[in-house]
Amino acid sequence: MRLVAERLSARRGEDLIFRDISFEIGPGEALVVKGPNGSGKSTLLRVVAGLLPREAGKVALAGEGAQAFETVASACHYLGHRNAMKRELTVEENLHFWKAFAGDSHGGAGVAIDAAAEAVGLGGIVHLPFGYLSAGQQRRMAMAKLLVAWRPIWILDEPTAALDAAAETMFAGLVNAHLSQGGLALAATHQPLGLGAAQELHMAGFAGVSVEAWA
Amino acid sequence: MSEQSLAIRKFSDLANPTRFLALSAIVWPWMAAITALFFAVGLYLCFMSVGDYQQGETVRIMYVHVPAAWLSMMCYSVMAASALGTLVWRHPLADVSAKTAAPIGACFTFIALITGSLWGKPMWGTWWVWDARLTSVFVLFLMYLGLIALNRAVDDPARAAKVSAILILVGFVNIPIIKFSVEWWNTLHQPASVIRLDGPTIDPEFLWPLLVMAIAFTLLFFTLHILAMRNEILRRRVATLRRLAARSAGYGEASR
Amino acid sequence: MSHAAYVAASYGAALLTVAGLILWVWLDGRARRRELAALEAAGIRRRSAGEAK
Amino acid sequence: MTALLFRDLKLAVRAGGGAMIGVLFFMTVVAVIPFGVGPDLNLLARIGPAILWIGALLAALLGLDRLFQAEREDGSLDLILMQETPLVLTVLVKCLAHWLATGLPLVVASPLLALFMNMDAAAMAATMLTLLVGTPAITFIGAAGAAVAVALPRGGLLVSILVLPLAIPVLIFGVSAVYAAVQEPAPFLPPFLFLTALTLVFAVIGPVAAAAALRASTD
Repeated sequence: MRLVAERLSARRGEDLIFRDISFEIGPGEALVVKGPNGSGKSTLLRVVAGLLPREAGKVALAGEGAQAFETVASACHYLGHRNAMKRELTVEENLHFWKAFAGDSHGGAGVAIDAAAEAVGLGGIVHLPFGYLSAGQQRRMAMAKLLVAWRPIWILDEPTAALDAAAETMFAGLVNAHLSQGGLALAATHQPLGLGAAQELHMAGFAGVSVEAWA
Repeated sequence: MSEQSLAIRKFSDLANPTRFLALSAIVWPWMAAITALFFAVGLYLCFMSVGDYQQGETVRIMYVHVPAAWLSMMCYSVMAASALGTLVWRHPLADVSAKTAAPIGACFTFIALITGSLWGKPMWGTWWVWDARLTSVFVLFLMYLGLIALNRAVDDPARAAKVSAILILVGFVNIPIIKFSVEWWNTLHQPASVIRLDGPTIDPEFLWPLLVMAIAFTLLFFTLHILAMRNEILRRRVATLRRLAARSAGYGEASR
Repeated sequence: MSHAAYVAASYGAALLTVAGLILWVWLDGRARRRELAALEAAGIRRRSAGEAK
Repeated sequence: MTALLFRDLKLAVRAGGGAMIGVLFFMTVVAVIPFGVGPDLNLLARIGPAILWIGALLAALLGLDRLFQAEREDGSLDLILMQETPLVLTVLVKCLAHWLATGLPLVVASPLLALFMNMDAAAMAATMLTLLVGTPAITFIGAAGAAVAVALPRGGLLVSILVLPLAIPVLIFGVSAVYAAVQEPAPFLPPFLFLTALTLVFAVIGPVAAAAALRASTD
């Protein structure tokens, strides 16, 4: 299955954030979006995830298995700046909820909760309330969320921003394992993620042009 | 603050609850046994005493109602004393005491309200009157529930303790105000209410069971309070250990 | 309703409330001790456990 | 879906959850009324049903603003929006959980407060029944308001302002059904059936509107 974006444009308020972005990601491939602050990396990712309306262009799935998904969003995991975990619940309850609520989509199966926690290097503390963990641990548990329910496409927005070097290596391992299973990844980052073969997309920061309706 | 005094405070913070746990472990079975004994004697006396010629059987409700009402107020006094302990001496056990007394006090107030209502129906013909004493007890009940809700709403127990200690003391000042204002307000509308709580207690026939039951209820309160405090201490210990576990798991990973 | 029924209802309500209270204290204590035991089994103990007990 | 239901119920009863606050608010509001109007038992019995309904309405609105805001703040809303399950269904389940945690306790507490209001058995039963049928409508329509206000600062107050006017029909039919049950000539069933119909209609409109508002509010 392939993720194809053609001539995407998006705006926030009156400002056009980017225009005419096209890319294509195949099975086992990763695309790393780079660019300075404010160049629209996060916006691009949210547009692809269907969380923001696009101004023009289209995002679609193509190839084998694409029919199994109603929307592009339902084939994606989105790891944003916020962890989407409840402080009051234990890590296990959080992960269990996402495993049950999201469910596995076509073409793969999620791992068990303990195994996912083990994979992010935090096995044995799943019984703790999520709020007890440190910021870095919380981030890693949020990554475990990607593992408990299978999605072919991972959309990662600054995934390793709050993490130390060891955790970055761990996360690169997770992404590479996902790619080797035929998954796709789309990541926005400042830091090198340490992915094997990854395409790069440089966003220049689209300045100066806004929609002329009020100009 | 110097490092040494900080260490001393840390130590006393840790040692006092531990000592309390050790001491209370010895004391509470005895207290429970004595409580049971008093209840056995008290209940026996309750049902052996003859009924009042005016009130008939219903006078027996008094043996539950009056001790519960008495405890609803005593429990608040215990909480107020604990609140002082929290604010003035910053004793770690004081806020544990205040926090755990609230649900117990709410339960006794609830018993007082229910039995009062069940006594009121045959005596006055209505379940409830907005009369001075009843209203102030109901307000007390709401305050207990509010304090429980406050304790649950704040994450950090130390902060919750300080805030609720302030509220407890404000409430302590408030209770007589409510009581007197309501009395004044009440006389405007309903001058003569029909309470005769103090009537039957004069007769020793009723006094003895009442006294024994009052002691039994008081002992029950203290037993339950001690046990609830033990639970709360364990709860905080679990929380501390969990934080410790979370931290050490992080370090373990980083050094690996 | 006879007066005896009101008496029975009062004693019943009081008994039920007290029983609920005792049950809560007991269950709460058991749950806390279990949590502590689980933590100790996981190898997490208090730093002062040795000297304090 | 049951996972979502149980998660929301767990969150409501855990420390800091709002399950108890609503009922406490209800009791306090109702308890304050006799201080205002005086302890005349006949008067209280007459206005009791209306007081209970207004108290329940306000209490049911109390925690509604957090229904989606809490999800948005920690990023869960993004993931919920992306799932294949229809958003309307998700909203419906969240409403159900919210009602179970805050609405149902109000219904359970209402007979006790009816005693305080010196209402007779018929009025008590009618109030409890109408609250049981009517409070879900408040939650459903409130969900729409909560979804509209989800991205706004100080959304909490706004939710009440947005939803209260919409909830007026519920109040009208709920209270009139209770009075119809107590006062002889008026029949109980017509207003009660209206109330039921209103709840069913809101059960459709509320989640649909809320889902649309949530889709529009992402940024």
